[in-house]
Amino acid sequence: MRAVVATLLLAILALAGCQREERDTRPQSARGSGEQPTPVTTLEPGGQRPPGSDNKAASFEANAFHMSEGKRLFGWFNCSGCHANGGGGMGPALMDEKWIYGSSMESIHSTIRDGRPNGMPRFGDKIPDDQIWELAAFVRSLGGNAPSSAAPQRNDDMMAHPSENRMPDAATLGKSP
Amino acid sequence: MSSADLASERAPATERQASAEGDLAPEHDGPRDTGMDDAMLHGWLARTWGTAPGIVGALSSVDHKVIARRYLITAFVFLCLGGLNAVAMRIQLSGPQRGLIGPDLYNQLFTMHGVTMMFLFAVPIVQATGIYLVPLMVGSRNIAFPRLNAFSYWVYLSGGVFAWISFLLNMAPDVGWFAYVPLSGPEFAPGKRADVWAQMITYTEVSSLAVAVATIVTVLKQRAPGMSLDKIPLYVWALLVTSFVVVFAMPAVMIASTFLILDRLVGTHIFNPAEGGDALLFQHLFWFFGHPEVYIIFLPATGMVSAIIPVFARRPVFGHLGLVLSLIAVGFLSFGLWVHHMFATGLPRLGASFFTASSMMIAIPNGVQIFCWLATFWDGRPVIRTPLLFVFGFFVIFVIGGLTGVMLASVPLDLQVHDTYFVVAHFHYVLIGGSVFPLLGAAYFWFPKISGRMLSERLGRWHFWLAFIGFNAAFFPMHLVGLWGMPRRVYTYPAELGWGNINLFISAGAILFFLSFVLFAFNLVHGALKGAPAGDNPWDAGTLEWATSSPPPSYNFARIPVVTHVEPLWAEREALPVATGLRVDVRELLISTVAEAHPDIREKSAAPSIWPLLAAVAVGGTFLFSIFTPWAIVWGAAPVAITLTGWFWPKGAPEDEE
Amino acid sequence: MKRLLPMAFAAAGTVFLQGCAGWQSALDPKGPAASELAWLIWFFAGLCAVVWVLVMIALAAPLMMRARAQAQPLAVDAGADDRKLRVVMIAVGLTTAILVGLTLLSFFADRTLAAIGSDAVLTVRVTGHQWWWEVRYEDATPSRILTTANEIHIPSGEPVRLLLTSNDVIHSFWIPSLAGKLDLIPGHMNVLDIKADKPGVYRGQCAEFCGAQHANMGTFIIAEPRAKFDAWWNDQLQPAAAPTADEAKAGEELFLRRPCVMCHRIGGTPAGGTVAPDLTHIASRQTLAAGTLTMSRGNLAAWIADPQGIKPGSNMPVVELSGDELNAVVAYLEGLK
Amino acid sequence: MNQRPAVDLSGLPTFGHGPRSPTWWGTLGFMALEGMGFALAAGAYLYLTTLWPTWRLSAPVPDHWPGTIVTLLLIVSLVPNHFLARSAKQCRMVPVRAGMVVMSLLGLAPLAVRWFEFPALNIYWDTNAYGSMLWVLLGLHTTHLITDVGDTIVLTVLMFTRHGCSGRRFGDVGDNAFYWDFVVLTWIPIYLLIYWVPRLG
Repeated sequence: MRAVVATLLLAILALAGCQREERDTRPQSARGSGEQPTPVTTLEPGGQRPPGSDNKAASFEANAFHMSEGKRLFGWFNCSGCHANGGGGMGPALMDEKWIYGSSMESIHSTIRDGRPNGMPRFGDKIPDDQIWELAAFVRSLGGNAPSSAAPQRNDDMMAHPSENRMPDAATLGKSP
Repeated sequence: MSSADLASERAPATERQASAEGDLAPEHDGPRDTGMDDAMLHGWLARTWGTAPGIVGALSSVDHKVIARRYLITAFVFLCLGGLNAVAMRIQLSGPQRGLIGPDLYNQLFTMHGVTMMFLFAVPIVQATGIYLVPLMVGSRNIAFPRLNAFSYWVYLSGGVFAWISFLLNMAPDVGWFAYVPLSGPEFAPGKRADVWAQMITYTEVSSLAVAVATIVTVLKQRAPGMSLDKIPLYVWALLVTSFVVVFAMPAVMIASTFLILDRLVGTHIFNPAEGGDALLFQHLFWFFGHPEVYIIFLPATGMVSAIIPVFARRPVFGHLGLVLSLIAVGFLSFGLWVHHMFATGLPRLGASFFTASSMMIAIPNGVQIFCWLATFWDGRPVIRTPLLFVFGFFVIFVIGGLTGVMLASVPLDLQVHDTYFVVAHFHYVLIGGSVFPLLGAAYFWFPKISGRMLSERLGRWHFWLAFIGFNAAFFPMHLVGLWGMPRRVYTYPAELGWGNINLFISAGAILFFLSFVLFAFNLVHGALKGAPAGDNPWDAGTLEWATSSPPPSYNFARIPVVTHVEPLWAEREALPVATGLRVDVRELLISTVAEAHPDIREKSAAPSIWPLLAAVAVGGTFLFSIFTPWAIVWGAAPVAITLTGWFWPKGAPEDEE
Repeated sequence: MKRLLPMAFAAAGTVFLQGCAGWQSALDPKGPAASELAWLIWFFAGLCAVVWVLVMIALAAPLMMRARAQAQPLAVDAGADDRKLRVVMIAVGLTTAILVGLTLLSFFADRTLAAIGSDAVLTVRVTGHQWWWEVRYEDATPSRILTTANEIHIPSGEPVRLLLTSNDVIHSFWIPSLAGKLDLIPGHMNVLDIKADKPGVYRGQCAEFCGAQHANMGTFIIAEPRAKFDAWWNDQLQPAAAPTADEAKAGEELFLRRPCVMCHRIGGTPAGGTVAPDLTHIASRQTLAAGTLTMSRGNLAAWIADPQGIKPGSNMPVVELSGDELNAVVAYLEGLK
Repeated sequence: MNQRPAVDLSGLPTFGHGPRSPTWWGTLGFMALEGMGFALAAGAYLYLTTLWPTWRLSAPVPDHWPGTIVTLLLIVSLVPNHFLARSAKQCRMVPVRAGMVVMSLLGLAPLAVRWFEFPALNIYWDTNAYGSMLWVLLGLHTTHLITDVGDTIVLTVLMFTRHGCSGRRFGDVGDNAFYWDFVVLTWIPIYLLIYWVPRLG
């Protein structure tokens, strides 16, 4: 009885736990480090890049630590200057269900790294690759595309919008394209 | 005291008339123990009170001794795990700039060390000792609310397992056992680590609150006839006071951890200064519990000291009343000095000085206790056996801890040593010296009663000296390194600060201390298997637990003893006066009046049941999933309600029906 | 086995001497506050030692007795107990007296400490960050307000007022050889007055657990004669020296083009990041990474190349630079005296 | 060791009411610790109010009517509760059954109104600390309300079964009534904190 409960508990936590709680701060160049040649044109059909860095994307997209780091950098790098806490301003809103270039980690990553037409600058040189992945993971969580058990919680400052871990799950609302 | 005034006449009279006019089922009756010969009596009681065979029987047991044994073993396992944490940390700190353990793991290690030692070892083990001994010492057949007692164990177990599984999954809390916000708050503690802390607290507090209530009621209502307040053994007094402190202190930390998890999970702003909250609120709540917590751990230990000393000093303890009063005084004062943990937060000067005074004041009742114990020895050379050795160790170490505590009470002085290794040294002197050494003494003292066999005296002495020397080698130098500026909770330190050698020395001592527990574990196993038979009363002690066989039968006493002296067995050497007239075919025990312990009611004690375990599973599952979603509380309500109903619904056993 | 104990204290004693000379020791006071406190510590410790010895004597006495404890435990000599009661009463009385004395003592010590900063000449705002210290020198004229990091220069012999706050988690500012510690709490402002009697470098570190790199959050108080201090302030107010050597020029260009610029500020360049230490005069500091490394070309390179190896979990990211690029950046930073 | 009979217990009753019964003391114990929880939550609320010049932090005042109705209902329920306790003490089955039914209903009624209290607070828990504390206090008391009503209903059913007519059950009924008094009593200060303290600042 007790053993059953214990093992059950273990199983549940193991599934949810390990990936969510990992905290490696060194760049993982070993896994495909997203080092792709800068494209000639920044226009991309559907915004889908050829895979190759997906295992890296996977290691970031559901990881609580990386997402909260992304949230910190989102503030530090003043992304809100254009995207106003994800609500949108000069730049598009990140909290709604409209993803011009798709909601996949890869496309958000390349959006930040290479920039996009109509004003999104390219940060490829200015932000280390891992931090771009962290930002991408956080941006996805803004739209409710991250597991709520890993998505960032509220900050200790004025509340702009409900914290990311309380976003309605995009999948259930058919947000993601 | 004559038996005339013990058999109270008035109570039944009114009651019969009440039941006469009320619509009651006719009184059932069954065989009584009056005039029954011992063999037959044993047969009846063993059948009535015994734990059913088989795994289900074992899981359904409500025998306080069975539950207590499980508690003790589990708590000892957690002690070893917490000790291993400490050893790992000491290896990392044994030299400057060691690279064995990174900060991420180290922070989990010291958090788990603190959490395990405080919530999974110290509090449970002192309460467990109480669960085992209090019903025996007050001469009752079982603890009050035995099913609640069983439930508390299962909740405690699930909480501990939960915390340690998280540790294995690299998601153990890494914010310190105090988990200050904002570090443990929503912004700076990503993932579920801090939530694990918050919910683990809830588990363990639920269980210790349940035990506290059961203990209080056992002491107040289930004392043997004649055990008036002035005849209650000091150990029982200590447990009573402790339980009251638990009842009033533990809710504070539950509130704190609930606020924390609300902030993290549903985005409340209780600790968010930008939206009207405040970070210091958490510290106030935490330490309002945190300081009494120290006395929750320490007071039962003083009870053990008060139980061991008279036996080896061969006289009743000196100043019984003074000791009781100082116990109560400490219990009260412990709520008046939580702020001395917060002097460095820059509180108003005057307020701080007030808490200096109150913190100094609590040293007075503790002093009274020390002096009374010392005075007890002055009649002649005491009989030196291992339990007494550990009590001496307690004096040597705890007095140092108490005195450095006086240093910490001073605001300005505290500002230099607060959060340094000086404080680490101080509270290990207080908690290990003040609680673990008495506990070890108690282990040697009561092991014969629990197991029926003696522990090896020779190994015991080796164990004592190993522990004593290891402890002092590990913790005394910490005072110095703290004054030289080494803060707590650092995973490494620069070489040029010159803390290397002394830390190496400390680590060596720590490992020595850990080895002493390995030796102890061996002694326990060896004693349980090969120890010399103990007999009922190997130390010729005076309190009631020694009046029954070792180990005690499931029903504790064939007949309920009648108490005529604070050390009944010393007062009644030829024949122990007993009370007769209880039924033997159902679990009937004696309820007595609060102050005078007049016999009042023959009440049924709850029969074994599997439902407490099921309820614990339901509650535990609810807590577990509530770290992922608040809705878990809603879903969890159903199974919890069902299991609790199943628990209380009568199943036709006479204990439920009559 | 019991022989171990003396050894323990002997060993402790030897390191003790070395400890006292430490530059981060409460027992090696270099300012009025710390001296007051060191005296207080010694006094309390001495008194406690005396009390402890007395208790131990009272405990050991019965062990020396020839008379065995009686076999009949209830045969207690009432007269003896009355005498004991008197002794215990006296002991309790003495305890109370001592405690009252100590309470008053610490109360007055507190008053003395409070008096130190009454005539502070300089106000410095210290803000805690994970895991470094932002230091801002307040001044009436905005142009003289100065922001630096981790190292606090003060004029020796003059009281300085520190305003302590934090903008992430709780930290605690502690320079053992100058004063007791005080917490930096988000949403609160604490005031700590310090004074260094003689010029010198006094080390301290964060004393409230603040996360992964709590262990490597050091800070320094650098006390200098007034003239030297004023000169330092004026130097620090200057914008960064423009690089002359080609390598350094390349370094500056890299600094502004690569991630460095996102977080760090360098006065007189477009680099205006405020979330990480100000590097305008980094080369004039004695240490790197909040007291973790001493300032040197090698350490600069090491820190930039592998910050996560030196301070795992810190917010300084790993930036992929080639060897030449690394050298260039280091050369540039080295020039920022 | 040898024994000599000294006291005869055979004449004692098999159950007692109120302070004579351990269950009553257990209930008291749990009241003590839950009351402590309430007190600390209220303390935290008051602590925060003192930190800010204007408490309520520019939030709209809560609409007190639902709360006031709950308060009145609870106070009214004390009367039948008292009678129930008395007939339980006298072990009279019919009035006890009736009383239990009444108390179940009088427990459900405030619970129903309680549903409208949350929107009446005019603020969400995640707007600011003031809103958080309001929701916490209200939620804390609601959990007690729910548990006690559930307990009452189960006990009511029990009293209509064959298990009903035993002294123990009547004792349980008495303790249940005792606990209801506690639930009502704790509500009064919380009601004032939630609806009237914000009107001061």
